[in-house]
Amino acid sequence: MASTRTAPPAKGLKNSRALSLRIPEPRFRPGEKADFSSLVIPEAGATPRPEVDTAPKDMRELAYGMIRVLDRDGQPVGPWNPKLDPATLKRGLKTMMLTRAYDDRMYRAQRQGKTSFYMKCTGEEAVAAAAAMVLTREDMCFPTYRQQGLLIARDYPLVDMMNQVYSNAKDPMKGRQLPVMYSSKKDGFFTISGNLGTQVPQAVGWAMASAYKGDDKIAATWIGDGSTAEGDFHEAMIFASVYRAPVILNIVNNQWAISSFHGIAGGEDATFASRAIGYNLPALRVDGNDFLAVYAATEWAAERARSNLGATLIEHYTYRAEGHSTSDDPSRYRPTDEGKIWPLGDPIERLKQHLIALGEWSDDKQQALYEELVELVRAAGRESETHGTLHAGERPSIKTMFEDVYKEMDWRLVEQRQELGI
Amino acid sequence: MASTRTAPPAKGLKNSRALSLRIPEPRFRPGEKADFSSLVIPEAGATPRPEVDTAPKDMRELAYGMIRVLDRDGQPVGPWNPKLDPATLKRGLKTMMLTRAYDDRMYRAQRQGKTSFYMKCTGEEAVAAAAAMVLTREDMCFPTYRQQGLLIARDYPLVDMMNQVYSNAKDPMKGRQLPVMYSSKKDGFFTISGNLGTQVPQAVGWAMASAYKGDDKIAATWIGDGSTAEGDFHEAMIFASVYRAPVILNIVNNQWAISSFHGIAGGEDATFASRAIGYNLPALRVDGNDFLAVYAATEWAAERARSNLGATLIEHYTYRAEGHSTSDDPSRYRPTDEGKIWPLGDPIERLKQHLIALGEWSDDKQQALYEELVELVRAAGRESETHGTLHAGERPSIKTMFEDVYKEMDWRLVEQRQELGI
Amino acid sequence: MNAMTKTEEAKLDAASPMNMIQAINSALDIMLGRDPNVLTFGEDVGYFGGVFRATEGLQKKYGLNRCFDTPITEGGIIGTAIGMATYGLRPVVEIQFADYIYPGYDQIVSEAARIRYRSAGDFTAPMTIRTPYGGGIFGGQTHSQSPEALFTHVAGVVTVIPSNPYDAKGLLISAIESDDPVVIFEPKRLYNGPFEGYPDKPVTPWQKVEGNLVPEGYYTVPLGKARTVREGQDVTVLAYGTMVHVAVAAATEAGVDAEVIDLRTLAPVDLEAIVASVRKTGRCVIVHEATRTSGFGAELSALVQEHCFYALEAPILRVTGWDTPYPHAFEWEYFPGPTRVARALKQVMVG
Amino acid sequence: MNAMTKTEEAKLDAASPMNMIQAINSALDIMLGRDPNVLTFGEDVGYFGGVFRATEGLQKKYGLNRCFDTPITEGGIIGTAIGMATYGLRPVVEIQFADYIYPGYDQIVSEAARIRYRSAGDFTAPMTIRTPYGGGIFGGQTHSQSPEALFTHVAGVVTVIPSNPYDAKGLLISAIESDDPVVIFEPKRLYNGPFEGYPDKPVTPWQKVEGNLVPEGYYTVPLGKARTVREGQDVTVLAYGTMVHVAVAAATEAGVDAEVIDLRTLAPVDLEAIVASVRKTGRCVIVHEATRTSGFGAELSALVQEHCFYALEAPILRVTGWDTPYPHAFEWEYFPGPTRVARALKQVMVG
Ligand SMILES: Cc1ncc(C[n+]2csc(CCOP(=O)(O)OP(=O)(O)O)c2C)c(N)n1
Ligand SMILES: Cc1ncc(C[n+]2csc(CCOP(=O)(O)OP(=O)(O)O)c2C)c(N)n1
Ligand SMILES: [Mg+2]
Ligand SMILES: [Mg+2]
Repeated sequence: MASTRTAPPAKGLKNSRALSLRIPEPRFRPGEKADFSSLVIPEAGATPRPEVDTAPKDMRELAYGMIRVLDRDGQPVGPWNPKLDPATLKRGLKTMMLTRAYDDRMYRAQRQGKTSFYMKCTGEEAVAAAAAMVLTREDMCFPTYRQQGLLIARDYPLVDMMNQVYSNAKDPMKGRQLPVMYSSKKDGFFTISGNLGTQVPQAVGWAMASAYKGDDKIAATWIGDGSTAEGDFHEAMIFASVYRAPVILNIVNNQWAISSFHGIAGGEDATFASRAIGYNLPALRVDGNDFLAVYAATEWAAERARSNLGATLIEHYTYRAEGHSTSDDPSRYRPTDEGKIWPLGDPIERLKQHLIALGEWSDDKQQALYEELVELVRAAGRESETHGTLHAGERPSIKTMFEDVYKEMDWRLVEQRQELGI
Repeated sequence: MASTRTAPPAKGLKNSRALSLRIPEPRFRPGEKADFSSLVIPEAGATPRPEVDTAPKDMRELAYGMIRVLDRDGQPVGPWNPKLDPATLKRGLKTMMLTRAYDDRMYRAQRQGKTSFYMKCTGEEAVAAAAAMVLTREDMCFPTYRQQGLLIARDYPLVDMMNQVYSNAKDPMKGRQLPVMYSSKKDGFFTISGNLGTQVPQAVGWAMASAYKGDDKIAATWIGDGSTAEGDFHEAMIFASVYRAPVILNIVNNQWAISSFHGIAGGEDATFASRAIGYNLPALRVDGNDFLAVYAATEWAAERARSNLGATLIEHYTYRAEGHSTSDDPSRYRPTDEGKIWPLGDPIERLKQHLIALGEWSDDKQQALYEELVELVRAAGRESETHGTLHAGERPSIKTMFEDVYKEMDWRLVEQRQELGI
Repeated sequence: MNAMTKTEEAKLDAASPMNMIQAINSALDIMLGRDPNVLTFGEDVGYFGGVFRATEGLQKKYGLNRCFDTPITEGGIIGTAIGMATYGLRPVVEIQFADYIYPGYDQIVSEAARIRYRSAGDFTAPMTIRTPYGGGIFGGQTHSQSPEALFTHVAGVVTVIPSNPYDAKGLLISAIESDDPVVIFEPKRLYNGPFEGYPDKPVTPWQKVEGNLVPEGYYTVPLGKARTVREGQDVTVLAYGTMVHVAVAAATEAGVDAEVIDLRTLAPVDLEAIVASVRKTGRCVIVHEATRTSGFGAELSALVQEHCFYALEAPILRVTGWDTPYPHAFEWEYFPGPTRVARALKQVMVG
Repeated sequence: MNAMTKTEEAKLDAASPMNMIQAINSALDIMLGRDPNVLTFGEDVGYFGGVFRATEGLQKKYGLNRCFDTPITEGGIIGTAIGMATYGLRPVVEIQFADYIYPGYDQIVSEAARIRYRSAGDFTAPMTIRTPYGGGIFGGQTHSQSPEALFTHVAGVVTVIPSNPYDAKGLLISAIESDDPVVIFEPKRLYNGPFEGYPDKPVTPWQKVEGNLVPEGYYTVPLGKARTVREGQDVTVLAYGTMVHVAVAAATEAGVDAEVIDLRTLAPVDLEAIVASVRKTGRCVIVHEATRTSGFGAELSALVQEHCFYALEAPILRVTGWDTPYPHAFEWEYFPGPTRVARALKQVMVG
């Protein structure tokens, strides 16, 4: 039995090669020249569009492709073209532009000391804008702090958003939440948590509740690329898969989690979309800066959910064009021009280009709309500021601080409120 | 523009079909006749064996195949045949048989009131026995309560194992642990936790430490099919993938988690092995009742880890032939004959058959070995019982109850020990 | 046993001597029957009826959708329950052992407890988490823990611990009806019968305990209200769960005229009842199984001395589990049994 | 500031007026330099140097392997750190905000805290978890929490809170050298300078605080030992973290001769120091930012009354955060500032 072998003795006789740790690093750091030419991005129109009732195992490759509709010239191509009419496209464009104008003003307001903190979604506006147009108000969105576009798309009053950011007397959250942590049940917008990842199992549970009741509402949730590392994400996928919950699980892969690039979250070797494969969930990978692609992918996933076929994971491939928040300085950890040369461009520019290509729009109209929206935001800002800003003017009544901990205030809170003298 | 569409209004106009929840159920319940004829199990030898340095993306199909070496006649076939010599095979057989004899005695001891609790690994003996022979004592195993075979394979004294089960005066754990929660650092056996899943990130951390130090030790960990739902599992996969930790992540898919079948953990639609795909980790799916297959798969994964290529996930497809623990009664939730007709058979029987087919073994030798091992266990049992059992005879010194909470006892523990009057 | 007050007795027309598991099962049965928004799930909760059998028969009676098994992920169980609760359902989830609640701790602390407050009432999470806790069953470190103090510190969560079948049912119904998230720790040592802490004494099953009658139908025991189990003049004993029975036995053992208060709800605790009793007796002993340091006994001690300082004739004493994990072989050395409580009662009498 | 004792002053030959971040950074730098088994990691800890910059420059100096970024999973960070610690390393992990420690809570409570005990010393988990905590920075609900009491209840974990740069460095070095798992809560409001709780008063940076000199080299501050910050005869104030500075200011504001004790280590707390002081003063006020119910103040109150009952001339008072989440707009109504503490000081003097 010359060809057989003995198990190694319990001690020794190992390969003695020294092991080493691999610590992933982004390709470019400050001072270096970013270069995305080696990034593999499928052509617009290249990724197939299966029927929504296709078995997940028969469409695993979608997790490695990329749904793109708009080609380099702004023309819609391929099977995912949602064929939207110009009015709808213009609504999308306006939502994105208004989101950006709003962000710009609030960012400045923070810099002026009118509030403690702000977070922009610059470059990622399509992700929320398109989804909000596909979903209805009866559906529930479980967003992170970077989907303010959902509220804006639903015409939630800018003034109320600002009141929240300023924690002023008219703040719908009564001064309790950090800025940008909105909540609006009537608009299908779930109360945002400061703790990353927790909303994902909640969205699955909400969707399960709709199915449990025999209702027709679906849920959608968003999570950042970095936050997918939290256990909640996995736990949500299991529940979504096992109980076939009517939910859309969106990953917004904007390449960065504060200063950590996507590779630290395991996104360098595998796509985030491919996380779905082990749960037998279909996964779409989408050009997140292509409004039409996001729209089409969301529509596909929503149809699947509404047909009782269960959950879909969508990875939105995009880029966080600005700092993480007003507390961040991205020039400390990435080249300042990275965003500018990012190959998928800017979602507003691309939709504008498409409308122009359709003959429905022009640079002048764009400029006029921009000015109109800036003025709208400015007016809202002025109105909101009459109700106070964080450190000046009116605040919510202090006694509300003790309310809503429980439905009724118990003796502890009553006693403590007295202790505070109110 | 007749072919274009408008986004639905934010309210209404949905598909009004009522949603419903899917609650998975096992195919057979008590009173029903189990029938596994529709189970798709690849033939022995059918699954290919790539080189260990193959890119994970080029071997995803392994997560859906099944590594099997022993065919129906006990002949080793195919590329995964580890070609072990008879002495090694006999060591494997003996380990599995000793594990089973040990389990039988301790189970009875619990029934006799000599301890509070016991857990068998009947039908799953190959999983631990083969792995222990591939790994060395310097490597670290992070087991669950069902890998007692690891200790037995390493000739850890049965008497000491029993002392732990009895929480007696010689219990190496000083009476602190539930029975079966062994620990032996010198044998590369990590202290077992009662909390499911926690050992998986720990194993990854331990492996990272070895790599950090430039050592050559690797880690291995085991988790049950049911427990893969815990967030820890996912968090461990991310760390293993990102830092390329030299660790083997074993899932013991024994089809059941107490009374819940594998479908409740998401194992009906997708294989547990396929969970690795989203992390760019290779995954092997193995006939867990085929000693040779487990051996070969573990060897492959170990070689990969030792070559600094990182982690491998292995799903061991097996069946929990007995109750979950002495607190369980499986006849309440599954047909009693399910285990008997389980198509992958019994690992001890199959290895025996293989040795007989090789002309190295016989039924008589098997019987003689069985009797020898039962006697070995009986003798160890008698010795252990002289040191006490849970409710009779000697116990560890009571004052040790206050030790090892911290390295040094602080005033609280000193005071409390005095309060107890010792 | 003095489990019921006069008004409660009125409802006992159709009552039977249930054990605590049956009482809990009955509460779930009634609420599943009354309210289509109630559903229950957890590990092994469905077909099997739970490892302690609290949900036995419910899947059969109400269908797969109303009572089902879940993946083994406490975070997932609690997280999805929160989502359901915000939809308008009233999920009741079981965490198999309280020792396993920690993977779901973030969802409880950061989410269930905060959602009403942070959304200014826009969203609420009315949900109930049931979980067996406590020692006395040779469960070792991870089947014996008493983590209640880790919840009483969390504003927004109601923490409840029953000590008998009647309360277990009535409190569970109140919890399910509560619009706030409630965590109920069920003293698993009491599931089958009261336990006074004498390990060698045979246990009387609840069915044979005098006065243990649980109404078959709907009733509630209010959250936030304690119950005086034993009236006394000399010293107040504050206890909950298994320790209520231990305290009563200890009073007898010590021959001290102790007033034993069963807190039933820990947060918000019934301060009024506590203060009234301690002002009367002038002495106080606090008993719990949990680790001493920062246990709920600390809060009780602080409250008592804040509100009864001038009435106190002796230091408040705590009789508790030790500051160690729960050691398998030393169950009875760890468990604060009647002898230790009796010693404290005598000690507090001399001051 | 009276940050150092005489013996400690001897080491100040090469010392500089660091702020608390610099002191922490220096502790890490020194320990990375002295012990190849020390490494540090966490979210944004590597190239960026941490969102509060505590690890700035360390990756550059010690290489990618010794100081690196992790995925956003507190459970994974702590779980892998435990594995490393059992291997023989001494990992120091950063949890970006204490509010985000809960996803790692199970690994701390069930694992790090238990491994030595459950394996009878076969395995140990010497590791340090650093995390910024506390309010005063308009961080809202999830950047302001003080969850220390959720750790002091866990046997097997050492809980530490420094109040100044000298202690922060010395305690961190002790923690890294400790063979037990240590959680250090760093009062983020104190990173740049002491804060007395007057929001409108400009903050003095640590660099300008008299007597704030931190040795450049290696030294330790022992775990388990409190420090008397201000001697006094009339009332003992027990405080830690930011509240130490508030308490000192409050004593001045109230004109009460308070003895302020900075506990530094909460578990095991320095009982001897507490008892000696309260026996002397006969009065005690406890101050913390955390929610009152079941906060660490409860344990302190219980300990004081157990050990100093006959010396107490007035009820022990707690001045704490309210039993609500930390509300963004009401920072100063929530924060237990010097005015509230002063009121308690005056109240405790009249009894
Ligand atoms: C549980 C938890 N851990 C850490 C943080 C701190 N934190 C806030 S945002 C952030 C980065 C998130 O990155 P990503 O998920 O990619 O979302 P993005 O900001 O890019 O949209 C971190 C670490 C937190 N809020 N919650
Ligand atoms: C965190 C946690 N949750 C729940 C339990 C209770 N529990 C113990 S074993 C078990 C089933 C585990 O099933 P599986 O992972 O398939 O392993 P197997 O027992 O089949 O080997 C459960 C739910 C636990 N020990 N820890
Ligand atoms: Mg991101
Ligand atoms: Mg199993």
